[in-house]
Amino acid sequence: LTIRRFEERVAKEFYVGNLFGFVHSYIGQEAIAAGICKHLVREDRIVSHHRGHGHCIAKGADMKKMMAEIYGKKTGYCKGKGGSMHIADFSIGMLGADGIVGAGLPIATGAALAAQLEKKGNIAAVFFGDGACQEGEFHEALNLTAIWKLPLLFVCENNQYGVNTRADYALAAKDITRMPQAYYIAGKAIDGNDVAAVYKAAEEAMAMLRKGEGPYFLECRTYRWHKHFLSKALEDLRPKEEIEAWKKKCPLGSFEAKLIGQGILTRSEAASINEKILAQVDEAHKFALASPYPLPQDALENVYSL
Amino acid sequence: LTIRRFEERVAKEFYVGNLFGFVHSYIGQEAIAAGICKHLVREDRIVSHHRGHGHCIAKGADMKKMMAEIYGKKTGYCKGKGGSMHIADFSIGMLGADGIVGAGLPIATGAALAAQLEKKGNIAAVFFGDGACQEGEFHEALNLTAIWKLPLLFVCENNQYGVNTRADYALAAKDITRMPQAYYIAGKAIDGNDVAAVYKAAEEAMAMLRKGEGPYFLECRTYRWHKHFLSKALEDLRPKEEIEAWKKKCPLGSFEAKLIGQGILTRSEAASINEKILAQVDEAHKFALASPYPLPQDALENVYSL
Amino acid sequence: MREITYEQATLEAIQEEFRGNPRTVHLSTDLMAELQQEFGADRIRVTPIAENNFVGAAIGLAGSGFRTVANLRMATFGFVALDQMMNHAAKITYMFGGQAKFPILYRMTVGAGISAAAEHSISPYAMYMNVPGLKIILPATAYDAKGLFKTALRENNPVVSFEHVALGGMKGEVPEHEYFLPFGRASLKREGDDVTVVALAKMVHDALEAAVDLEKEGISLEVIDPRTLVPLDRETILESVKKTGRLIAVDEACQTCGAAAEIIALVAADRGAFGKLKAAPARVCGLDVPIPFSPPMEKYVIPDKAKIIAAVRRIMGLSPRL
Amino acid sequence: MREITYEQATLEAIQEEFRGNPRTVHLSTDLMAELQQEFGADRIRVTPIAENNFVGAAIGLAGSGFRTVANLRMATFGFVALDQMMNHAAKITYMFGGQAKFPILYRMTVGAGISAAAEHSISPYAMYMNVPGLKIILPATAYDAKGLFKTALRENNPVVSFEHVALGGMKGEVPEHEYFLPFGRASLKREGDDVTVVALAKMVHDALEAAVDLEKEGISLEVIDPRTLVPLDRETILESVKKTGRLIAVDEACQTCGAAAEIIALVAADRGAFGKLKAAPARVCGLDVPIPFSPPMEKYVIPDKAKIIAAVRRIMGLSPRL
Ligand SMILES: Cc1ncc(C[n+]2csc(CCOP(=O)(O)OP(=O)(O)O)c2C)c(N)n1
Ligand SMILES: Cc1ncc(C[n+]2csc(CCOP(=O)(O)OP(=O)(O)O)c2C)c(N)n1
Ligand SMILES: [Mg+2]
Ligand SMILES: [Mg+2]
Repeated sequence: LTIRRFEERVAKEFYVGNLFGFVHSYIGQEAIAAGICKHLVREDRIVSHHRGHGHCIAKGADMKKMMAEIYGKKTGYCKGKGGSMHIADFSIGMLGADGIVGAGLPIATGAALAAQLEKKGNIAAVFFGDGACQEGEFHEALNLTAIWKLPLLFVCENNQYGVNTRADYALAAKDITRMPQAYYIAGKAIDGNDVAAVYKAAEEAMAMLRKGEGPYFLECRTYRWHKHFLSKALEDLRPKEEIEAWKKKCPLGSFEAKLIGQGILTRSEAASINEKILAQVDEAHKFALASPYPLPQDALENVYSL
Repeated sequence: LTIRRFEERVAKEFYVGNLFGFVHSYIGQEAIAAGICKHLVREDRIVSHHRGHGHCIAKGADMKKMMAEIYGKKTGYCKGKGGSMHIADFSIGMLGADGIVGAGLPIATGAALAAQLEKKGNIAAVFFGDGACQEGEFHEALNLTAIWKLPLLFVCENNQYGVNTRADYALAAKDITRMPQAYYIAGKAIDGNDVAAVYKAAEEAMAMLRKGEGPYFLECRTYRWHKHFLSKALEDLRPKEEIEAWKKKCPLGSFEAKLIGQGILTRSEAASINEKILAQVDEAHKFALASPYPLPQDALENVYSL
Repeated sequence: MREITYEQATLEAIQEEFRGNPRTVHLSTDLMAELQQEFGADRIRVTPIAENNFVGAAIGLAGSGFRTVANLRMATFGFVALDQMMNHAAKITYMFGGQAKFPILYRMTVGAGISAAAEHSISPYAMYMNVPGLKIILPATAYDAKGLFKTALRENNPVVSFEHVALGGMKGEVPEHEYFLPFGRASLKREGDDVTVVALAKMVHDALEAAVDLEKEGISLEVIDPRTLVPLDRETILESVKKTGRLIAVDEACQTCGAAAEIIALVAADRGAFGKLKAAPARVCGLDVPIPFSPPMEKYVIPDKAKIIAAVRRIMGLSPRL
Repeated sequence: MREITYEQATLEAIQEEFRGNPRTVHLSTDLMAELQQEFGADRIRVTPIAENNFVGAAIGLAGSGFRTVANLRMATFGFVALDQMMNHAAKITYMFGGQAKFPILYRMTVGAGISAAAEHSISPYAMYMNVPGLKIILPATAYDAKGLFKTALRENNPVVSFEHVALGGMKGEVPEHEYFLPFGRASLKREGDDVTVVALAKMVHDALEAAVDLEKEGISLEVIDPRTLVPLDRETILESVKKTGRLIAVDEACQTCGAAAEIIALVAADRGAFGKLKAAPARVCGLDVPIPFSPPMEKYVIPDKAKIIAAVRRIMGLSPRL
């Protein structure tokens, strides 16, 4: 890949990284959204879950509208009706983040069926956590995509916990890929903190998916840096050492180091990219703050479409 | 096993076989209920599905009360409130037949948890079809019993169709046992029309289950002789030849032949057993017919327990 | 005019709309032979037995620009799919600020009377009415079924159609020419002066029979079928009650928090209508018990012509029986 | 008397009852630390995120002679489990002719006001009221929570407890000694003569505040909290309305087919109470829209003290605002 490409990606990394410092936390998992969405075109549709900011940005959403939505402003993606957990941008094929664990999966099967019927070689991708693999909805989605050979990329972001419950306690399969394998769904488990690895794995997946050979499953092993959601009250029962250890495996830092090491990126370039992004985030933030709140009676609109 | 044992079992075969000739149809699958329940004691609990008559009888239910229930009589197991699809006898650990595909599975996990907590070496068994394996409830039950090592025997009666939908179309795994395997659940697929095979497989399962080593999964390949439910309107889209071919593999006939061949049973003994059972069924039928209907206002009782 | 069954009427509507629009999909656990023959196995799909999945798939299809008919068969199976139905289908238009349209028609049968016992006889439409975001239709005749389906299949919102098991085979006049019935417009099935009877689904027919009998006694019923529960035609009901001064809401579903409760409440809470009430409004509903299997008990718990007549006589100040 | 929070009150009740009965189990997706320390990991289990499974497991446990508390957390997650809740928990006693008892306590939080948006702010208890077979409690104070939980934990039927998110941290007087509150007995939170206000959950507190303000205007409210929705204390409500002649039902949940509709309908349909009504009964409920995320809109769609006061003034024939 050309330097340019890499830089784009680095940029995306930082987008994701920076933004989430001060809102809901996708921090620690950025490499996944970035590495996957890099392969998607506007016509490819994605479905996200409750930790969805990263997916929005990686799919090309407007940070201004995102920030405005998170601030509950009228200029937000959902006019302030959805908030952080329910950001969507149908114009770029981002079919929405969602607050019900596992619920994005059946919806994504529909998006994949649409892609199959459209016969244009487009695909759908669904992002979900290890916790979602505990819900029956997960299995119904695996089964349906398998029997209908739907072009759906399953992206399991295994950050090893559902709130404070360990995935290796709550999932008998331990190795999550055992489950899609039972349905003859191709896939693999990879290091979700290594953006290059994610990018490469997604590339292989795309080849299959776009040929219409059926679904593909990627388990991306990663870790969330913050608490389940940003909150003083909520307790984090995860071992401190574990958290620290993972912070050392920062997907951004390691990748930047690698690029600099390979001489693809210089420290100053990295710094300036960082500057640029900080500026954009700042701009989005300003936009959100400057935007008006919806009127109370706006609540009556959009219950139904015309 | 002693001749006596075999004869008991033969008797049970016939019970099941004969009874269902003139009510809901478990015909073709009798070897499964009989071969499994033979290993169960009263304290072991079972959960059944919509095709549940065979399981009731095999677990030792009173044919009189069953028939009365099927006739909607006050003397029935459920006082006429449940009918054919909802027969239960909690006094013998038959926790009920049920009309929602897959719904017996979560309930059975509770029965298995109870057995584990009671620490008396008892177990639970759940009977369900290939169609139930298509519902998410199935997977949640596999996962839970596996992580908690619950003593639950999964008995999948794969009669290859859900109404008119082929299991090999609707289940990507094709070989159903691939799914429990993903959860590290022990099990195997067997000929569900060979009562000796079912009996032997269940025997192995019991050893594991009663030791508390976790759940066990049996896929019993079989076939239903009648339509999905007895009805003139309902169409049966299964190929005639297929139906005929399976009728030749009658679980009763083949087993009886085998016993006679081995000289364990004589034709006249078989005939007299058959007579005995016909008489019992007849008696149950008479009992049902002679029993009164519930009073209309009986409908108001039993919404709640005291 | 030609007569066809209620079931055929719904099928016709689907066929006509699917012909006009190739971006349409049908999902159900059983094979819809006629549809598959005409539109192919790509668009007319047999799903695994996984209702929650295909109710959700319809949402994903809608978000991708497809219109879907998802047939769940019995409303009891709908409970398996209520996450997708209530947390998503009902809210997704609103949560996302109206960015996208979700043209979906969900179908379920409701109703008792066929000894199907508690699970398979439930009529839960009031539960769906309590969750904003779904439109709900409840056709009582072949004519209404076709016209409401045609409209539903042009709707850009999730519509849930509840169809009473006893009506599927019932024949009725259905014109050859294309027609659409608007949502939120009740159907005045019979004009009358003494009592307004708002009846739902199969009960519309029982109410009409009761009206014929009562006419002989000189009591005239006005029978109104809302046809769509969401949106609900408040005006027609209120105007009728202002005229008759008496209201009886008849619904086979369980009484507590049912559609009949809503109808009574909206009339009682309307100052104009309240002022015109000559007697306490009444409900004739299914008793608050699960549906029992045995016929004598089942008959006892669901409303019928006789119970409607008794309620009318009571509200007219006469003894319930002649 | 000592004051403890609503949440502590519910925990105490569970601890007391679990001490008395070893055949008790607690299931939830998150760790209940205090309970697990006292009763061990065998009885206090952390489940996978599979609500339908553990709601069903509670049924199997009950059928096997165990009593279970299953905490689903938010009512929105309850939709994932409605197959087991509605098709089974609610019907299993009846379908099997009362052969077995099913002692289960299901817990869920309800209510808006915390910018949790449409999915996580829903109050769906009316949907549960529409399905016979479940008992439903809705405690509004720490005292009621403890007493109703104690009773629920001796009940031999599935009980669903809906707990408003705003109440969990609210402190209230709770006696040290053991006590039980009967189901089906409303709590008269405040006596008054002019208007009967039947309020639910958090709205009980808003209604009481409204009563204080209105007293200054010389309007006296009688505030009734049914506390249990199934069984519902009809008598207390009817007697109060016969006394005041005016009824306002206040509920944060969506209006259509809600608990408020049932309360209005049962009063309007009662000949005695109907005859005593001086004005059309009124509802003060959540608007029929999904709960929006942004505070100005969220505040607009849910009832509060001001909206209750306006409704009271209206029913008294005064202009809504002073
Ligand atoms: C059906 C359902 N049950 C419970 C919850 C509460 N909940 C929200 S997020 C979450 C954990 C999800 O874990 P995972 O899927 O691994 O995603 P992660 O938060 O780790 O990214 C839970 C239990 C929910 N939102 N939906
Ligand atoms: C949740 C649900 N969906 C659909 C149905 C309708 N239905 C009843 S039995 C059945 C087929 C079940 O097939 P299987 O589990 O293989 O059992 P079998 O009838 O073959 O013994 C279906 C679809 C149902 N009862 N419940
Ligand atoms: Mg996780
Ligand atoms: Mg089958």
